[in-house]
Amino acid sequence: MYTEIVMDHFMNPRNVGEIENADGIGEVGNVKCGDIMRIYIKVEDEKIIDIKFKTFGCGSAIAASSVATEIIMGLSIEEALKVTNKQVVDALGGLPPVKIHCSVLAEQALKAAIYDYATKNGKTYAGLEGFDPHDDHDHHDVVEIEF
Amino acid sequence: MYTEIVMDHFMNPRNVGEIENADGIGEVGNVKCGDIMRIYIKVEDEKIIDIKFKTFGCGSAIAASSVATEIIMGLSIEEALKVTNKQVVDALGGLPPVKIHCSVLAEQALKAAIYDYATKNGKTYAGLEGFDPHDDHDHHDVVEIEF
Amino acid sequence: MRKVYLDYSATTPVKEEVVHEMLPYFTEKFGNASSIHGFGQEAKRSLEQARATVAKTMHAAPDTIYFTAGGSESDNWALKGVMSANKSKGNHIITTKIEHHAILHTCEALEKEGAEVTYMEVDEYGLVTPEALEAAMRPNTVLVSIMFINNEIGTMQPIKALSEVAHKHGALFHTDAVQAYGNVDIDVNAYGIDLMSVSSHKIYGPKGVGALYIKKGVRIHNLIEGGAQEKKRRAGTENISGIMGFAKAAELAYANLESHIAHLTKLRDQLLKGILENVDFVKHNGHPTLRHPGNVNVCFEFIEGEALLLSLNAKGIAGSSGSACTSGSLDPSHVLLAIGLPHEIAHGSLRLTIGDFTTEEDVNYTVEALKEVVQKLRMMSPLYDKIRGGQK
Amino acid sequence: MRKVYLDYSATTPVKEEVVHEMLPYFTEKFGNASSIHGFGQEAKRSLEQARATVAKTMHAAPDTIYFTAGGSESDNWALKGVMSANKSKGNHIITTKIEHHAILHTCEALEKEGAEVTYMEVDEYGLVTPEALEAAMRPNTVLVSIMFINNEIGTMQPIKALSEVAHKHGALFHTDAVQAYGNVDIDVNAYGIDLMSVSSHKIYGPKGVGALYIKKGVRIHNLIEGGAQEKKRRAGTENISGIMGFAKAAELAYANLESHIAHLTKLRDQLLKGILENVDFVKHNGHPTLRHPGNVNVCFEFIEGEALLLSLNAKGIAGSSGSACTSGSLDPSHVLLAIGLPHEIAHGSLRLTIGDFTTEEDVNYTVEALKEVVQKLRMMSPLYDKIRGGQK
Ligand SMILES: Cc1ncc(COP(=O)(O)O)c(C=O)c1O
Ligand SMILES: Cc1ncc(COP(=O)(O)O)c(C=O)c1O
Repeated sequence: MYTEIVMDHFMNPRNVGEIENADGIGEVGNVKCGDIMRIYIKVEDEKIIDIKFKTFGCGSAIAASSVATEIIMGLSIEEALKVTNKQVVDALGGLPPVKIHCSVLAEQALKAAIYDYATKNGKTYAGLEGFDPHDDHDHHDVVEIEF
Repeated sequence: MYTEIVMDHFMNPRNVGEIENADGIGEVGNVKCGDIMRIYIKVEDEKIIDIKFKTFGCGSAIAASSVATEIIMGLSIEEALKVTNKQVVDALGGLPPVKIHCSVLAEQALKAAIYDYATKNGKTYAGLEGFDPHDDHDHHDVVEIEF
Repeated sequence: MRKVYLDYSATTPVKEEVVHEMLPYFTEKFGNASSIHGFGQEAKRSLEQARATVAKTMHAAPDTIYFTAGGSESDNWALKGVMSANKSKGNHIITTKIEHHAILHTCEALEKEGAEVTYMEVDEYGLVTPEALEAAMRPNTVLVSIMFINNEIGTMQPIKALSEVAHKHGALFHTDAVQAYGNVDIDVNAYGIDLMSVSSHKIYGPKGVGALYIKKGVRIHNLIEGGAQEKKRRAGTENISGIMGFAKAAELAYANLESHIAHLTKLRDQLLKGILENVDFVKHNGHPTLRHPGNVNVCFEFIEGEALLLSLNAKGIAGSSGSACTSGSLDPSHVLLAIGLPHEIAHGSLRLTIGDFTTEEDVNYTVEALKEVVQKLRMMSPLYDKIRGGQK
Repeated sequence: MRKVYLDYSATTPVKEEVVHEMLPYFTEKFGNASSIHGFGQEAKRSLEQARATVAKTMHAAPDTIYFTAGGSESDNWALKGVMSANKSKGNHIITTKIEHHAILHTCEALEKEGAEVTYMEVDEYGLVTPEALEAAMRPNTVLVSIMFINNEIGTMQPIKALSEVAHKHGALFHTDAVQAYGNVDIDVNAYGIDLMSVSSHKIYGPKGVGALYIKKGVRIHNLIEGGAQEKKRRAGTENISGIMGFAKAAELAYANLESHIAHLTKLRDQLLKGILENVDFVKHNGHPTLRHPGNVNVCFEFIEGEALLLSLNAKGIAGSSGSACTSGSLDPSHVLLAIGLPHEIAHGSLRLTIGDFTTEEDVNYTVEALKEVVQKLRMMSPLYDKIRGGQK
């Protein structure tokens, strides 16, 4: 069902936890759908110098969170905003069709964290255009299509 | 499927063959239905002193013919006319439901032979009342019911 | 690594005696039971013995047992066949919200063809009451289909009382007994059952075989048309090896029913006790006493079931979340929602089902493992820290 | 007594390699392929390998293969499923008078629900011509279902030419290839097949398993609803041991197809020659060359088929008369009537089918036995003495 990479990230998730006094916190998903992802970022000089996550969800949701934090760690905000769910899927060596939404969720959680950071610091990023952190049902369309 | 008695009569049929100058010959059934039974009788003093058969048909048709000749051999005509298909079935230790019509056929073939004898000799028997040797489809109703 | 299989409600291993019974039917006694030669008649005799054996385990007559390819086919046949053959009586079916998908999806297919279906609510334990059924009955109700034991939460229904209500209104009563058969002594007549679905692979028999009990006189159309097998009601060359295995499994189940139930009940209670004593924020699902002897269904708050299963699997423990058939689905179990659990709790469900080969060590090992993995997952959960932090 | 099995078209013994392949799936790798734990995933992997194997033997993609419980289910599903899903296109099916009952009785059931069915005539060899099909096509024809090889007389149809006619008129083409699969190299794309039924127990695999090939894009409804197995198209816990056995049998059949055909053809021709040279008043049925490599179908005049079978059986020889499924019936085979045989001749039919385990000695023994029993039965027959006596 899952690749070895997924299982490795699920069993040994990287960057799990919280960041005290984080610069941005994003939370997406909802309990009804069975997955909630929360991402904390620490930003310095427009660079994400630390990132942590907490996830309620299935194996691939946890693995996607973990691998996403690995990808993002150390990127500039502009670069981070260019990370797509496809990169997350690829980094995991693939996900089953019904689980693609987990990668979308990871992308959204990161954007929500940056959005939080941007809002708190009065910044705007082109990569955030059209992004609404409360629109957390988006990923379900993806699922229905992939089924 | 068949009892041992049926198989014995099928494999070693009694009284198979023809009687030259028979006193009565009866043939019932038709090729369309897949079974034809012909019975020859030799009569002396209103007694069936010899009986032989030829049958085109399935295993139980042959066995029924064989056992019927055994039952009838030596009976008086009046007695022979009282022989029923049930006696044939019982003597065979039973027949599968779809094969009951074979026993009916044996009863009819005997009656047809006696009818032939009666016609040739200007005799009438109470046991032949209502019997029509050409009405050889009778047994099919039985089958349909038994199915 | 230790391997602990606690998913006997999903499927069981085939018992050695059962495999042994099947083997000659592959290579020697392989005849087509419809053939009139020796090979065929030998198969036919075995087939009818198997039918008699299975019938006995239900206190039924042999000619009421029709072999099928499993529980799903039996369920489909019962519902579609009865509704199609009784159109003059009506087009209304009553079932429950907690049926297996083999019933629910069949009902949906029937609805598309014009049938009216009432999906009855259940209480917090998953029980249907005779009173509620009484209220749901209509003059055009043809069939009531209520499962004997629920596959997820293990709740057992008051079948006799329910079938009486159905009969009072002139409707037929079908029960999906796939989970009950082999775990309860079922007397079809005493329970007032008109049709009953069972499956071999839940009772240590091979997969791909099952049966539908059809009481004499029940009007039903065929699902699978063709040759004259099964008294012209279910076509297809008889799966003689499978059927022999099924019959052997049924025979063993029936002969050892008491000790089987005792063994399962003991370990089940031990497992539940172990979980409740060692893990907090746990909810036990299903009826406390009217339940499958081997079923433990619990929800662990703040974590999600699949993650739990994978974590247990990494420790060699096989369990399930929701029913096996719906895994991969994103929705939480329809059964858990029907007993009134909120989505977030329903998502954290775990079904562990005990079987004949389960040991006390398996249970202890599982409790220890659960303690650990639940804690690990909770530490990752954004829901759990809210609770701990007194937030929200 | 010598045992000679010449009924391979009714069913085959399971090959040792196949049983060997199946065994671990009963007791060790017994998981439910829908479970996410190790036991389940192991079964799932095997299942998908089996699917790929079976697909390869039809030159098809794995995701076009749906496992079923056998040929009859596949036939029922193909016809009922396609007709139900394509009502907007029409309600007309075309089939032939010589189909297996799994097709014919399904068509009758569909007729009861309003479908129009054309049962095409065949010629004296059992062939359907593309011209006749062309003439039967209507604008509302949804499906053409024509069997690849007839189970009784062994005639093989010009499938490619027939599917082209169906497609020209926008209809789907289904073939019941239960007798052809494993005896002909079938490339579903080259033959233009949209749906194809196959069965495991005709190719030395276990009974109770089969498959339906469904070309991508074909609209079809489910026959068996329930769990999400087989991409939600065929519910029921996967019969993993059966499927593994089926796949192994398919693999062996495909790998050894040439030598299999050569072996069967040689013995078949020898058997037929022996019969024709040793017995008079015999009619050979089916096409002289376009036929199943192992099928000999002959009618012995003046005697009846069941009596012949029983007599042969007493000598240890297993054959069949008509198809296995209809034995016990009083009517002669619908196939023999369709090729124009009069009833009395059709009643005297015998089908002997050669298989991989048949030997030359079996064939010689059978010819000798036939000589004897045909003569014995003819001596009892009131039809034969009319011929001999020059009467009538
Ligand atoms: C041509 C044909 N179609 C369908 C079937 C039915 O297959 P099964 O017995 O696997 O259901 C058979 C064999 O019985 C057959 O020969
Ligand atoms: C209650 C219930 N009904 C029906 C089924 C379906 O049975 P099968 O897998 O034999 O088709 C199952 C098991 O999967 C079940 O638990």
